[in-house]
Amino acid sequence: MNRRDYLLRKFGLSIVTIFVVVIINFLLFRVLPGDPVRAVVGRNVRISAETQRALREQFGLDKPVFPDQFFDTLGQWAQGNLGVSWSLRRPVSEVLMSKLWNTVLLIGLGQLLSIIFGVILGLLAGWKRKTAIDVGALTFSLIAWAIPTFWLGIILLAAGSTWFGLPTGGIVSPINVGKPLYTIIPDVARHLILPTFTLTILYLGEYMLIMRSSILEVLSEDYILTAKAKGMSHWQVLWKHALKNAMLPIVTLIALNLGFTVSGAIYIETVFSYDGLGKLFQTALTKQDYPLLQGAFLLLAVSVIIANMAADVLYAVLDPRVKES
Amino acid sequence: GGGTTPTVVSATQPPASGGSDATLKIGWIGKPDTLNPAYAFLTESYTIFDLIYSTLVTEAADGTYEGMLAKDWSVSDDGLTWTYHLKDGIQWHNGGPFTAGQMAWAINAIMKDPEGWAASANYTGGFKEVTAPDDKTVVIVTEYPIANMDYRTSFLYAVYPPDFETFTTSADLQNFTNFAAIGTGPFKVKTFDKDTGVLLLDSNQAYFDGAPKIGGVIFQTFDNTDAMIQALKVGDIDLVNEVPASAFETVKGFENVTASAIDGRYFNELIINSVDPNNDPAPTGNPALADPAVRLAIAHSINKQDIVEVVAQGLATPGDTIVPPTLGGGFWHSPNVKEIPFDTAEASRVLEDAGYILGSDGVRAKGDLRLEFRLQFPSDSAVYPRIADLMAGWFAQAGMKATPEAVDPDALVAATTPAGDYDLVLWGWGPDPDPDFILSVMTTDQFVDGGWSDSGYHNPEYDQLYLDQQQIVDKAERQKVVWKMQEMVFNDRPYIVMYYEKMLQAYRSDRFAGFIESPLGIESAQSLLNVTAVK
Amino acid sequence: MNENWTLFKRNLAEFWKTFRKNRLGLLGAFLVITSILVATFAPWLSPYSPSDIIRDEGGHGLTFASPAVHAPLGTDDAGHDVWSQLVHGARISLMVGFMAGFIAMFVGSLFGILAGYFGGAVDNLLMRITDILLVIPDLPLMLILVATIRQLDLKISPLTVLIAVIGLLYWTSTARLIRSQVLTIKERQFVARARAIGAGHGHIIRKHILPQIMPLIVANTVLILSTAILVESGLAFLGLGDPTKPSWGTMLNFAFDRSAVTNGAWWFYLPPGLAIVWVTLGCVLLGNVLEEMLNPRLTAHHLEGDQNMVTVPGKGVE
Amino acid sequence: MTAPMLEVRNLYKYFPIRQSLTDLLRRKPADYVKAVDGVSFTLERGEVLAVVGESGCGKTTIARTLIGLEEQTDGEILFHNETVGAHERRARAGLVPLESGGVGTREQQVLPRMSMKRLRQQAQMIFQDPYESLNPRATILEIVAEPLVVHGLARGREERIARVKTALEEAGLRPAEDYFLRYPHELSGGQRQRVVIASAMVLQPELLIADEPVSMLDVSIRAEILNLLRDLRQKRGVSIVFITHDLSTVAYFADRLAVMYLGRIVETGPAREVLANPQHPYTRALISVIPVPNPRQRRERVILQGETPNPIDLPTGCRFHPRCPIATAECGKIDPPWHAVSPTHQAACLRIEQGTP
Amino acid sequence: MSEALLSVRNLTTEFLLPDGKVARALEDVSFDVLPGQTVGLVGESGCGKTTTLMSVMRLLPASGRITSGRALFQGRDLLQFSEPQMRAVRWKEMAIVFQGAMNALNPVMKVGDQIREAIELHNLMDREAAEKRVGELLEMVGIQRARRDQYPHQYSGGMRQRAMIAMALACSPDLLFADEPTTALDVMIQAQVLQLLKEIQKELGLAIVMVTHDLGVVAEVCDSVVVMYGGKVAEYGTADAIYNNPQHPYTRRLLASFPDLNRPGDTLASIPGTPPRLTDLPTGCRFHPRCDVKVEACETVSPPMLETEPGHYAACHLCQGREARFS
Ligand SMILES: Nc1ncnc2c1ncn2[C@@H]1O[C@H](COP(=O)(O)OP(=O)(O)OP(=O)(O)O)[C@@H](O)[C@H]1O
Ligand SMILES: Nc1ncnc2c1ncn2[C@@H]1O[C@H](COP(=O)(O)OP(=O)(O)OP(=O)(O)O)[C@@H](O)[C@H]1O
Ligand SMILES: [Mg+2]
Ligand SMILES: [Mg+2]
Repeated sequence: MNRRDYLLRKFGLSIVTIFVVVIINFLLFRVLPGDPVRAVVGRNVRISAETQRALREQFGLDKPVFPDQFFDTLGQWAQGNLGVSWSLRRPVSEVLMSKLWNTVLLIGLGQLLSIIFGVILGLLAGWKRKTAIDVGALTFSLIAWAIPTFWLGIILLAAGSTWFGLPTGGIVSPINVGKPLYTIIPDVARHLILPTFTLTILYLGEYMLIMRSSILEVLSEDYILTAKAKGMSHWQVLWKHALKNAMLPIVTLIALNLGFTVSGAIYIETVFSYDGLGKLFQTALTKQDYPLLQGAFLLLAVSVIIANMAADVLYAVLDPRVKES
Repeated sequence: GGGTTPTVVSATQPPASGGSDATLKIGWIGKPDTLNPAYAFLTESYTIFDLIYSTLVTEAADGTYEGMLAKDWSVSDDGLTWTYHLKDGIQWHNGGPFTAGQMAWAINAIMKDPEGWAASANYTGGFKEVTAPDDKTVVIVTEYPIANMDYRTSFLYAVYPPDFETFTTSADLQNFTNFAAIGTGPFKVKTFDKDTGVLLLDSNQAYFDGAPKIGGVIFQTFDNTDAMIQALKVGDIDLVNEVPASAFETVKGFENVTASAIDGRYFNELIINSVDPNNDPAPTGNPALADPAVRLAIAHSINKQDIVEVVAQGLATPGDTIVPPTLGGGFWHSPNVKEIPFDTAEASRVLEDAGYILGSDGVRAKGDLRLEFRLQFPSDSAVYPRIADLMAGWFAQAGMKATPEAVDPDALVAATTPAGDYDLVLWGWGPDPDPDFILSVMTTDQFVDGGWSDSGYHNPEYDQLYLDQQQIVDKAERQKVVWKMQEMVFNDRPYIVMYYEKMLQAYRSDRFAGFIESPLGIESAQSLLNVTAVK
Repeated sequence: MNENWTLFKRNLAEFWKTFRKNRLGLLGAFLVITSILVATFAPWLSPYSPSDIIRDEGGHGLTFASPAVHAPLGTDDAGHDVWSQLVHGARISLMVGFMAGFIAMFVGSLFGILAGYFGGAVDNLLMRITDILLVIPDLPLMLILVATIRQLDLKISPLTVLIAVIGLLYWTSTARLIRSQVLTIKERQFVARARAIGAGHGHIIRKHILPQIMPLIVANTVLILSTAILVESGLAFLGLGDPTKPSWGTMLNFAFDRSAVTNGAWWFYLPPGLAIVWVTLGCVLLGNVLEEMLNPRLTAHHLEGDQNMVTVPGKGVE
Repeated sequence: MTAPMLEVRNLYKYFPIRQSLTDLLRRKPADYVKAVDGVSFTLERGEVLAVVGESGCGKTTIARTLIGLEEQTDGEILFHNETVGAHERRARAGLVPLESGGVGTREQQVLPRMSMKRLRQQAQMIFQDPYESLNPRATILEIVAEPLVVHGLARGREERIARVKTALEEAGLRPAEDYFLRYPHELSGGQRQRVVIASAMVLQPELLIADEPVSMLDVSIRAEILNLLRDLRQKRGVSIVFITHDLSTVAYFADRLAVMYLGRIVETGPAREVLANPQHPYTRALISVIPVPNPRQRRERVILQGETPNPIDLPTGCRFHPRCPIATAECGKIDPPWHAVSPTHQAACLRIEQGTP
Repeated sequence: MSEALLSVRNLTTEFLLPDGKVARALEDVSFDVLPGQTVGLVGESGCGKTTTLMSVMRLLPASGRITSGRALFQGRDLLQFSEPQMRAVRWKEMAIVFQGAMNALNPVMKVGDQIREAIELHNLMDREAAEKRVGELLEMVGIQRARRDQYPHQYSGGMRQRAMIAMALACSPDLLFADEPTTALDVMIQAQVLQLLKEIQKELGLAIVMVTHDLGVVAEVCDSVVVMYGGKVAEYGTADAIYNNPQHPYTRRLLASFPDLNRPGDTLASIPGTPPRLTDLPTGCRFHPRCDVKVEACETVSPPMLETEPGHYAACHLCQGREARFS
């Protein structure tokens, strides 16, 4: 198996996975016996039985699930048409796009910070094993692991808003909506502090832990001893020989984490009312807005799959040994 | 039929002009999905319509109806012809003159395309013809006497015809979001941001009843009540139109904030399976529930006061009939029902008398009929599980066993109508200002797929009364029927109304004053027209 | 058999001897055991039933009463005793967590062993399934699954749905771990030896594979348990718990929904979270220690100990 | 003449190489690692046959095939004149093209067959690494008793323990009871290898296949184990296939010697004779590089350069010719036939026939 | 022995075990390495061969402590060096080929780069010259220049071992430690590597300390031999003296247990028993529990190192000679 084969296989698997996601996505929402229209309508006095029927027709729910609805939906998805959100009455893709960047901003920032600090801390902790740094970092990451995301969010929210006067939610103060950029940016930054901090704390521990064990493993390898025997100083050894080898597992983890981060984003965005995909997903779920839910799930899953694919490619590029056994 | 011809003269005096630039910032959860009255279903949309559109007649703070576009109106003796005379000097937001012909066009548009105007079509049911004999007069001719004409016309918005003339299909009309709506109301739309939900309204300086005294209104959408309340506390916003009950006490304690709790229209009820055993599909509720004695015992086993105090934190009033006292300023609520006191001993006695013997497991039974019920509630609420808990405790004291169970709302709809697959359900309603709708919920006709009846209550006499009250134009006459119907429901107990919720609102009293507290809400047009900035 | 008992005692004693030295492990065990005890003896530890409403003298419900007003942890938005809820919540949280964890462990081990031991097509199939599950974002999938199953109205209790969904989604990492372990064990000579003797698959799996991976399974189960408890609390927080049987996550859901933060009712939202941390941290510590005992990294790495290496008298200070 | 105890005829073992996707799509024929490529030998009762050769020449594969851990691609293994092997799955092998021209199919056997299970009672294997061939979580008692359990041989616990005890003591672990409840990690390397031998001997097999049984052990312990095996052979008359890459031990131990190169036997004969008078240039090189533990006896060595070609693309002709110091052009073309040096000593080299080895 | 390149004197190294015990892995180890000479370190597994090398290079694992002794390299005591001083010595003056050198190459770095790194680290030459030297070194060990850009996994085991040797020679050290350079290799490859080492030594004149437990290998390449047992030197002398006139019973038995193609047929002598556990060392002579000629003193008195003939030392009560005094 050469590198090309390895990538081909990963690519094939990604395609299959996307297909599975599409099927799950489609089926899950059709096995329901209930009436989604009724769910959207709720106890709304303004919608008569007449109107409900019209809605049902509009959503295509009067047709048989298979093959009509299946192929209709598939065809539409293939064209990038994810349908119209029931609750927001806007095209799903438009809604998703409007929230996507918010989430990318939050997750991107959180991941970036946690990766940087996690890797550095992990490196130090592993290198200075059993010292105060190590024990501290280890304790911290274990606790971070054990804390439920949303609870940490609630606590930071409570603390941050009472003691530091930080905003309790949203992405920008409503007053500043539509204001020029120079007012918005500091405001957005203020809103980002708490959620980003939460996200960073949560993932920092994990990256640190992985980096630590990865660096410990690498530092126990014979080639490190070789490097040391060559007369290299610790920093030289760490920088030239240990870091790259130790980073390899992190690359995969980052990609895998994207999936989990998206999950974490659901909690964090819910707690901080952050207007991103996670929050959107949660609202769509409570409102039973299936087209939106389907679209959001598809987007989340596909982006994670693509991120994974990217990690595989990166891994194959970074590690000359990639050769499946 | 027949009787006096009510004529209401607009009581509002043109106010003195001279407002300020201050903008009132309102925070709310949710946002309008459309500003097109043809196809709007969310209450948020209607809150905005109230501010930007005008109707011929409108509901006043006291629950009566007063003229808005109409200076006065009258109905013919046969109750079939309604004539409205319009006020002077009415202008569209874009400066154009408003004519009776445009109003007639708007109503006709609904009648011609009820599917496209799905949200308004109900209000024109039974209309035969709408005309404008001159620029100042609108005449509506109906097929039969319509009892709640005032209520109906208060939802027929004067939309700007050029915006609505172009649609060829119903779907096109439905998809029109009209976010740059033009109306004749006291406020006009400046901008609406679809993503953030921020809606900016400017005062309409040319408003025919006198311009608002404030510069404009901003609606800001919050996703979370904590953030919203925090924003009120620090003064980022000036008004919250829905304060969660759990935070009301805290809000009340805020400096410079006035919190108001007004009786509202929303009520919560216990639904008792009353589905006809011959229904198709056959209901699967516990048959013991059909026994009036059991229902009485259940009624005795509900401590409404306690629920109000504990679950609703005192921000509600114990309820009795399905027509809340706020409808029509109390006009429609029957004073004749006699509250069943909370008394589990009495409940036990009632059951004992009816032959339900206490078993060793604490559950009463009569033959095969065991008093053991599912007590279901929609899972998306934090209130019902607590009520269910309380209730199960009281029931147990009377020898009845209720098992609380959270059910997805969607599944609950499916389980109730028309399957009848439930025993007891906790749920709530937010009725319209007119009693017609909430009375319709109890009719046999509505127990069909997509209908509103969930109790399965079926009473031919009630059904007939319902049809009758629809056509009694005389309010006093109609009141009698409406009272009678409430009493029937109260006594037959398909629903046991637990409490009427209060509307909880709050505003910064250091910034604005003059809000009118009424069931319409302090953010209603009437209220905002009265608001002034505090210097 | 007598020998087996002796052996068991000896192994246990040996295990205890190593375990005892590990303070973090002891702490973990303490945290886990106390929470299990609390859950077991919940009715005896709580002065009220979780649905009892605490009232003042006038019979009015005490809502959001601080611990100063109502000991020991105050009341929630409906006047329930928070402490009693917490103690009873332990039962639900631990039950869901443990059951889901065990399901995950069972499925994961089964998949791992089958895939690793038989290899080939079996391996391929099982691992592709695992790979696919691994990349589908878990929380959204779970939310959708739970919500959908609930709506199916299959008359299964919400907690069962939760258990099943968590258990059936969180086995992937276990499966991979076990599989890779089985793969190496399978290649070890004592397995080849057993085959050469003529032992069948069943015998080999039972006698040679399982005893090797059992400690790993145990360590992994403990870790999975903590994940399951965390996931349960998360789902419950998002409103997918059973409000009639509140777990810690459900309590937090109520707290958040009913403005505990705005009301400053820290006694309502802090304790359930701390309880979750208590258990999960216990599991993590325990799991980590077990894992460490499995493959001890006794040897320090190559960059350690330079300063202390030479202690020859007369050596100058650097 | 009675049949030899073990006879191997034309044994082939090819391992298919996992093809890459692209190759698969291009329908490129599958490649094989030709680990054993036409090996034949016999073993008499009580005889020790040493198989030597460099790493990767296929020694272990032969052992594994003999004991049924691998299924041969072609060829026959006869044990007391009965064929053994996993006949049931033989059909699958029919597609493998053999280096020798044919395809790996087997005609219907006329000889009686022996079940794998029976074979495994009579033939036992000793593995190279005593640290690895004992289950670290089983006690010595369990380990040694395992063959009895698997074959359901010992009736009752008493008998089982008795047989384990005998086997352990025979392997030099006395008193056996001391070892019953110990775990492998509580034993030294030499003791472990003794346990391995005991568990192999507990069924009292006729054939032992020992794959480098001492190469992992320290020199000082090596001798103990070799001596133990020698004793067993003398006392019990077991036959041994002794696989090693260390020619120096062969001289002590083996009756006959087979030298392997790249999946083939290139020279075979009585051990002493072959060591004293090696014919094949590979055997010579191999013997010459054996270090002699005496600085006074440093000798001329024939050090073959390069490494063994990979067994996927075998060289044409004599497979040793690319590294052979005396190869001629012909060697690259003709696959050398056997040349009898003496009635019992054969070598496969063209140059011997030409008389100038 | 002032002309010695490396003089190890009374080297004692201990390991702190996780359970708090101390394992004395080396005790009083002394020997000399003369320039251009090959010294063999032999002994059973665990007798301290690797530890000796690592102690001299000061590359012990964290639990290791050098508690006494000297390691005079060109007259300077390495054990008194500071870590930066030590770094300057490593590889430039003494290089090492590790036991199991297969894994001693960084898997994600090209082989050529790893060799060049050593040269550049010690600022020996500019990049271009270093690059040229890498090519030369590879060729010297029989690897084509072109393969400098390959990664270790693309090399075979023997090639990796040779690449390690090339790397060790990169800075032209005076002393090369080779820790079992051939153990993991096939007989033929082993012969190739040994031949290579011999050639290189001839060419470059460096001294080699070769660790192995294969007596044959030692006899093949070494000038003098140190036989170690349980962390102590049992016998030390020229190769010829050790093989043909062994003094210590352990050496004798070791030699007897080694199969010799030239003496087939004898039963192999084995050394019963096991090497001592470092945490639980026997009193007296460490070999006495396994010794078949022991006398009473062996059990109580640790035998001193005796010089039985000039340059031949043995630590045994049964030997004759004057007590050795290393300068
Ligand atoms: N299961 C397998 N799949 C593929 N190739 C194999 C397999 N087993 C062995 N081989 C290959 O077959 C050849 C012969 O291997 P074998 O283990 O029999 O050699 P050996 O002579 O025992 O070597 P060593 O002395 O190193 O033990 C080698 O090239 C090896 O890589
Ligand atoms: N890091 C360590 N911690 C504790 N003990 C150690 C450590 N490294 C080595 N030892 C012990 O020190 C002794 C000497 O080990 P060393 O590695 O020097 O032996 P060796 O002669 O090189 O053996 P081999 O031939 O197996 O390589 C051994 O008993 C070993 O168990
Ligand atoms: Mg082998
Ligand atoms: Mg060593």
